[in-house]
Amino acid sequence: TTLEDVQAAGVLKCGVTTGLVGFAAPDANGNWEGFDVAVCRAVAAAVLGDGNAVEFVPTTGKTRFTALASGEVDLLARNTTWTFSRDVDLKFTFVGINYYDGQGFLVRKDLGVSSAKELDGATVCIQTGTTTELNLADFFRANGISYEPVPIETNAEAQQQYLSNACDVYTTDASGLAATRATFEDADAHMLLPEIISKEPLGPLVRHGDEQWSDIARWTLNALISAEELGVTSANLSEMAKGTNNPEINRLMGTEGNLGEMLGLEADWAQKAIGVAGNYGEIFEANIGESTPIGLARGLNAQWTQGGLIYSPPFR
Amino acid sequence: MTDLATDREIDRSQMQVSDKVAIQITDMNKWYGAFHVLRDINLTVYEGERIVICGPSGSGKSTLIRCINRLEEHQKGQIIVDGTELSSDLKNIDKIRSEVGMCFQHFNLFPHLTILENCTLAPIWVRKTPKKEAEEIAMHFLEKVKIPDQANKYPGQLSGGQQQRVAIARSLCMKPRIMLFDEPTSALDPEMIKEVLDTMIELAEEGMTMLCVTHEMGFARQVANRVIFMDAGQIVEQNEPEPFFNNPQSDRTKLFLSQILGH
Amino acid sequence: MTDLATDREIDRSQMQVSDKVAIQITDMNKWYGAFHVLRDINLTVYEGERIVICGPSGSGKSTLIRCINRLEEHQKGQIIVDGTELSSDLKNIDKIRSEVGMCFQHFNLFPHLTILENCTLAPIWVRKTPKKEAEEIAMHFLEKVKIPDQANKYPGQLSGGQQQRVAIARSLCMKPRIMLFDEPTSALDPEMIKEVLDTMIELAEEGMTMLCVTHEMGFARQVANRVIFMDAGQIVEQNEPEPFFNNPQSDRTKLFLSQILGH
Amino acid sequence: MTAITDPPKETFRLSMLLYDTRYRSLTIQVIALICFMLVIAWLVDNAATNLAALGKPLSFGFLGEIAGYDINQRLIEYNSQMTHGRAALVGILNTLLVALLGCITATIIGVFAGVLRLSNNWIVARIMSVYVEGFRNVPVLLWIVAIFAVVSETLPAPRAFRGDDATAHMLINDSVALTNRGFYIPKPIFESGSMIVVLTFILSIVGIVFFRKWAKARQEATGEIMPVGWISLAIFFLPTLFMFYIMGRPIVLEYPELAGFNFKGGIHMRNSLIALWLALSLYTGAFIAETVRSGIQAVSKGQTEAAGALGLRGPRIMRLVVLPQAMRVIIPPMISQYLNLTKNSSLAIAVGYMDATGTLGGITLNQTGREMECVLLLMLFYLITSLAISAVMNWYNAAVKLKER
Amino acid sequence: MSEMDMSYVRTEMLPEQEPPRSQTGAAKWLRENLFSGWINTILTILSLAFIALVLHEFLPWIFDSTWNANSLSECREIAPGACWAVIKERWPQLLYGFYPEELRWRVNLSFVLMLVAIAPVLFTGVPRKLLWFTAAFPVLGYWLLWGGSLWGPLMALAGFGVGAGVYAAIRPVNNLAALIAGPLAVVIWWLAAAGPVAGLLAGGVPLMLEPVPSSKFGGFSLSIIIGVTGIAFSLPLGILLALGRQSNLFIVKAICVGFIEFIRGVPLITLLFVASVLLNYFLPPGTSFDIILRVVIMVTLFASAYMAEVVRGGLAALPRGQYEAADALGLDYWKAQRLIIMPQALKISIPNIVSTFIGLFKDTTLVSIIGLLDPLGLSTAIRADTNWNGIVWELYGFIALMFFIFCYSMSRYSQYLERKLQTGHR
Ligand SMILES: Nc1ncnc2c1ncn2[C@@H]1O[C@H](COP(=O)(O)OP(=O)(O)OP(=O)(O)O)[C@@H](O)[C@H]1O
Ligand SMILES: Nc1ncnc2c1ncn2[C@@H]1O[C@H](COP(=O)(O)OP(=O)(O)OP(=O)(O)O)[C@@H](O)[C@H]1O
Ligand SMILES: [Mg+2]
Ligand SMILES: [Mg+2]
Repeated sequence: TTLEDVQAAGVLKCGVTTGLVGFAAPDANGNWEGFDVAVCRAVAAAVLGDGNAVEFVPTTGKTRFTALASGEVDLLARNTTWTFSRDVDLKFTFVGINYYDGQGFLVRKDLGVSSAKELDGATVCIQTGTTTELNLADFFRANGISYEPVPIETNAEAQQQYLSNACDVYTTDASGLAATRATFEDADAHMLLPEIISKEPLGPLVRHGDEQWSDIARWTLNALISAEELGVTSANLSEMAKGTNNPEINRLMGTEGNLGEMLGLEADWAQKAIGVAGNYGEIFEANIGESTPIGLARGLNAQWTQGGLIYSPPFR
Repeated sequence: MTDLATDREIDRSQMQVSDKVAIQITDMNKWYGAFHVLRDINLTVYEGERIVICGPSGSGKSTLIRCINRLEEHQKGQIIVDGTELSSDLKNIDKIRSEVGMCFQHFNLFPHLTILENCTLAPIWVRKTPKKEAEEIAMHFLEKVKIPDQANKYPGQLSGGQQQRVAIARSLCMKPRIMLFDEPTSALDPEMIKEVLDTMIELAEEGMTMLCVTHEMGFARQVANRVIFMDAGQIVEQNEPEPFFNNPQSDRTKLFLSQILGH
Repeated sequence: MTDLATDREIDRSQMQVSDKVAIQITDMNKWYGAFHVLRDINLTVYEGERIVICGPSGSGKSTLIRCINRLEEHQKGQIIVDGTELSSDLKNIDKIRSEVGMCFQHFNLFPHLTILENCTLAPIWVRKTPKKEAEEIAMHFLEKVKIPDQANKYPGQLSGGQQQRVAIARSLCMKPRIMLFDEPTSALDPEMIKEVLDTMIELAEEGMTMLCVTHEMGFARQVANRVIFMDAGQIVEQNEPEPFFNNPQSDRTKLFLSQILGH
Repeated sequence: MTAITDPPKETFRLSMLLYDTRYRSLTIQVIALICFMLVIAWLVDNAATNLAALGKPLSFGFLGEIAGYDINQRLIEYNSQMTHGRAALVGILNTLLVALLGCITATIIGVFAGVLRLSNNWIVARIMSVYVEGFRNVPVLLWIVAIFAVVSETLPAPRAFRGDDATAHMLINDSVALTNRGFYIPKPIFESGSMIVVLTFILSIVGIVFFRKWAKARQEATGEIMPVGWISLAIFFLPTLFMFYIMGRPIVLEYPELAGFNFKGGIHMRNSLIALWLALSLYTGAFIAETVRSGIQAVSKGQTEAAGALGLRGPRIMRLVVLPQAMRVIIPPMISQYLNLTKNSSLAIAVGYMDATGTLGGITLNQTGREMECVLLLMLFYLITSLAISAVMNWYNAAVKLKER
Repeated sequence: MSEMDMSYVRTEMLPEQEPPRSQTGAAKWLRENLFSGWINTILTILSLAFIALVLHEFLPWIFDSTWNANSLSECREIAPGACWAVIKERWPQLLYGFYPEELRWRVNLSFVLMLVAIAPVLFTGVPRKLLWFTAAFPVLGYWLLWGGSLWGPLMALAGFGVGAGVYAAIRPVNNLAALIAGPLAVVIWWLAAAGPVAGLLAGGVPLMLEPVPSSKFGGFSLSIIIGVTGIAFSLPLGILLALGRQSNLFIVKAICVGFIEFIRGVPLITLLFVASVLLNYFLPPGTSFDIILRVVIMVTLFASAYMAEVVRGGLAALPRGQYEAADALGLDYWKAQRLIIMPQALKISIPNIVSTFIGLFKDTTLVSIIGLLDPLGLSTAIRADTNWNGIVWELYGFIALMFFIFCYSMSRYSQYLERKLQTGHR
């Protein structure tokens, strides 16, 4: 099984992007960092006890599914939209949603546009290899307006095109737009249009057919989310691990019940996962949150208790 | 024609011709595509014979020689060399090639190997002689052709005549029982021709069976015990040198000889 | 030296030298960069003269010849060809070039054109002769050099001697009054040298003014009415062939002749 | 004399398969064929098994499905509701377009650079060496992305043309706009009566052909040489211009105009096309320059001298003697450069030019997940193109082969 | 005419004179090279203006620059020109990828050893014995770069030895059987014996280096690894293809021609697509191997087609007499090829092999399109770092410079070889 393979190899092979600000990028020492990267590390910690036991495999829009299907990677955490056909036709299992996204538009403020519907005749930069082209075509068609698509392979190129004014609008997932905008020298001169033209639930995925493995990935993600909901943070983790009077926390920490065993993992698997970089909220804040240059607000990605959509099934 | 070889006394009695057949060619025919190069060639060569083949350009002399060690394939008839028939059987071909040495007009030495390596290559790889022994043999034959001191040079550093002598030595290293020469001197300057012919005469004296395509009539007179005249793919006339040159029978031979000698 | 041309009777009386000056070179100097190739050359060539220029390699023979039709530029002095002074005036150069024919050591035929086209190219484009007429002229001169039957072949298909004869015919087609030859035979095999020399002798008989750089001393003896010996960029000695060869004055000439004839 | 007996007639033995030259080659070939078939069968079988396991057996049905994405540059009618097949066709045409444009400009650049590199002007020759070495020794992909970046960063955006204090201006009488979204140039609109002008133009071209034939015949007959080039040029322009005014200027130009976000009207050459075109031309041009240089150098100096000695002059020596010979040397490697350029145009994907690799091998592949079919079709397309180009090359080679002894 | 005395003898030789002013010095050089005629003068002035313009644009950018900063915005505050700080921070990554810092000596060492290994191929003066090192280098290099136990690659190499041994052992008995058993033994060894034996030996003498996974490879070292292995392995394959193409066996020839023309007819990028998305389909279900390995396989196939054409050119340059002489001496086909034909043909081909290598090395940048982090791919990744988001020219400039240095020196070398062969051959 995948679990055995991973444990035998002692390393988790995780597919990420070749570089997307805030979500995955190597630093000067070659350490990968980012929001998607954190999911990989959490799963590695849960399975192998070491958040650094990850081999990151950079993939492009074209190669990512093949890499997963062929077993080149065990887990794909590459801001991939959960769609019907990818799930059913391409035979992958999306283990959850770590970011609720939607396709948005980034424009200069001085363009004098306040709605995407006013973009008739505009030149639009798109990052290809995603669902973006389709959404865009549908949107403009539905509104009966014309546009000039400029497809670009990488985010870095697209950003450069947008900044040099080679396109009026840059469209991709709103999270990416915000992240991109945040790094501009004059971020205030740019804005996101209110229209979000699609649902883009992004999440990690694994191959069909190995339920144990998909469960591990799914519940590691859920553990991160639950940890935030339950107030387990990297700061109080060791304390919580000693036992609390909240049985759900205890089950999560593995001090009560045998959830770990059911997954085929050790009892403290979730502890280790959370131990890498903290809970979902902490990861969010550290990589893409408002304190980072990217400065994304939680928005839809707030806990359900805070009015967002982030919601983990109970650990019981 | 140059008569460079005549200043040397040849002891013809030494050159014994036995009555054992070395090469037997029967009704041999060859075509290049639709072009009939050799027609009904019949030729018996006895051991120790020295045969000179001449004839106008394009008459098929080279082709005949090349058929004998299977550089070309014949299509009809039989060639038996030393009791082995030349057929498409690789073993026979190998056997015959190691018994028949060949010298080409352009020497065809291997430019990337030294003279010594040129000579030891075939003994080592075909005869599987130990290297040391092969080198001794090679030096022996290089001495015979009088260039032992060039052994460690490369062919490009030698003159044409020296190269041709190396080529002869290279063939001799395989200890062939028959030597074929295809115009060995025609690419050489007059001075060098003499060197090479001298070497060949020495070989002849030792009783080597030789077939030689050449237009050096002096050489033919001196050493051949049979001269064969070919034209249009056929053997037109053959005879001992004296009667051949002094009293040719066929008109074509007469014409050819008048051109080549009178010129 | 080969003396191939001597088997032909030359009627020297036919070759009339007039007293009209064809080429007048006065105090001409030429440098290649800082290297002084030609020094104070003074030379008068009369119409109908046949001059052979010889001298050791590097003495400036080719350079002199090439200056005469301005393939090289001279830096000092005067060259007057047929009354026209060679200067950087394009018109003069054109005029002189169409009056002076030149044959090179390596023939320099145009390989992409047939023999006939080689010969008609310049008449058509320089002289503006109608094609048909140009072809007739070309055939005339090809007959003169004895290869009319090759007219439709390409240069690559001809032997060296034939190619050089075509080159001569090509120059003649422009009906030059003066012909320059720069070692026309030195790239050829002995048999072919004869063909070319014969052609040149015929030209000489017809009274063409010729300057010829050559080491064919037989040719010089037979047709030249003046032999010029150059060394180190200067004319060291000039004389009629007989006295020149039999009784050279300068030491340098003696040395040169002893080398070239004794060889 | 020993009697020669006939050797016994051979019967077929198994070892003859290996040692008899007649059978040996047959044996080897059969073994090779079997091995080859086995390998192919193994690969095909694996592919079939794998694809079946993934539930997507080989099928080209997806080509008939709705593509759903837009393509900015299209030489034929296309919109997002058309099929993937149509999208692929648009991409293929775009590939051919950039390849054709690239070959033309690369040739021009290459010939210029190659000739200038031989120039006796020291500085010019050096600059050309720098150009040639610089482009030849840096990957073409890097050039493509770099030139794309140059085009979009250095040229003004359309908005810079707007307003009274515009920082950028259109060129040539407000007819051409160079923006970082591409170049906008006027587009001819054919109104009624333009047919006659076009017809005149075609007739002039036919006229030029006939004029040249006539001039040649005349030269052959009388020897007179006419200024064929100038007269041809005149025939090329004058009658058409004349007709154009006679007919009351029936062809008008549609000028690009700033409207909304972009220029409207005219012909829009997108900067992805420009960058790709420029990069491929400059890169391939550097190689062609070398080809041209060595071609010209291959014609020996003696040829020029011989022609000069015959009284021919500069340009004519070039045209009658040097070029015909240099061409034989230049053309074959030049055509293989065209081949390389066509193949390199597949790097369009790096700048978002929607060529065959961008549509068929890009978005279509991503959207449908039909890697096998898409890549196969893509390879097939390039293969056919390459083979067509090499066929032309072989034909040319055979046609100009020098006759030798 | 005879009344005219033409005889003339120079009594003393003229001395060499100084050339006229116009023939020497800088003035002449300038006139001849820059101002000979008005067209030339115009060209010169235009060129000078062009150079001035370029320098005016670029010099300030290059030199009014920053070497010390932690991010692009910091750079921009310090100086308006280039921000070389990114190179200063990231050059190890651009060279080594993510290869662990403390292990980089292994990369350096293997490249030095690689130079030693190719020396006997490129320079004739080097002792021939080094060729053995060249043959062993692939194993050594692999071991140094990827680490792990030396026994694995060593046993893979040993497969050839086993094959040769079996062949030699059976040959005296039956040639046919030996021909079949030899290759079979190699395959069996690789499939069945190599692993366990390697394991056994590793148990005894470990010979371990810390393993480094492929995902750590990147930057120029990745380009060089792909380029060099591509060329090294394509050479034998190319030789076989070239021989096949020359062969008079129809089917063999057809297969080789088909393969060569197919590979040469499609762009490398499509072959890389095959490596990245298709190759797994063609292998038995469940096999999955390293993307770098897959890319190397495709690149090797790609290079081998070009190499085949290069070798074919070398073969064509050999005179027919060499084949005939080899035949006449009784050498069989393979011996003739090995001892006579190939040594000469390959020597003639070296300049073209070097050119092919330059082309291949440049083409390795295409792997960035399928997501490998070669220098160009890394530049994208670096630009995805929040600190360096938006930086373009500095990275491109650095990468271009590195490629230029490498390729230009190789091409100079191949030109040198070409000249040397022209004069030295025969
Ligand atoms: N490979 C070949 N294919 C077709 N025809 C050939 C081939 N080799 C030779 N020939 C022709 O066969 C004829 C005989 O050739 P061969 O070389 O035997 O003549 P030769 O007597 O040796 O002439 P020479 O004295 O010129 O060497 C010639 O007409 C030649 O053109
Ligand atoms: N283009 C050139 N540049 C510089 N020096 C040259 C050039 N051409 C010739 N020379 C030199 O000028 C001198 C005379 O050359 P030239 O070719 O006239 O000699 P030559 O007498 O014809 O010799 P040969 O008998 O070898 O043909 C030689 O020393 C030669 O090296
Ligand atoms: Mg012959
Ligand atoms: Mg000379």
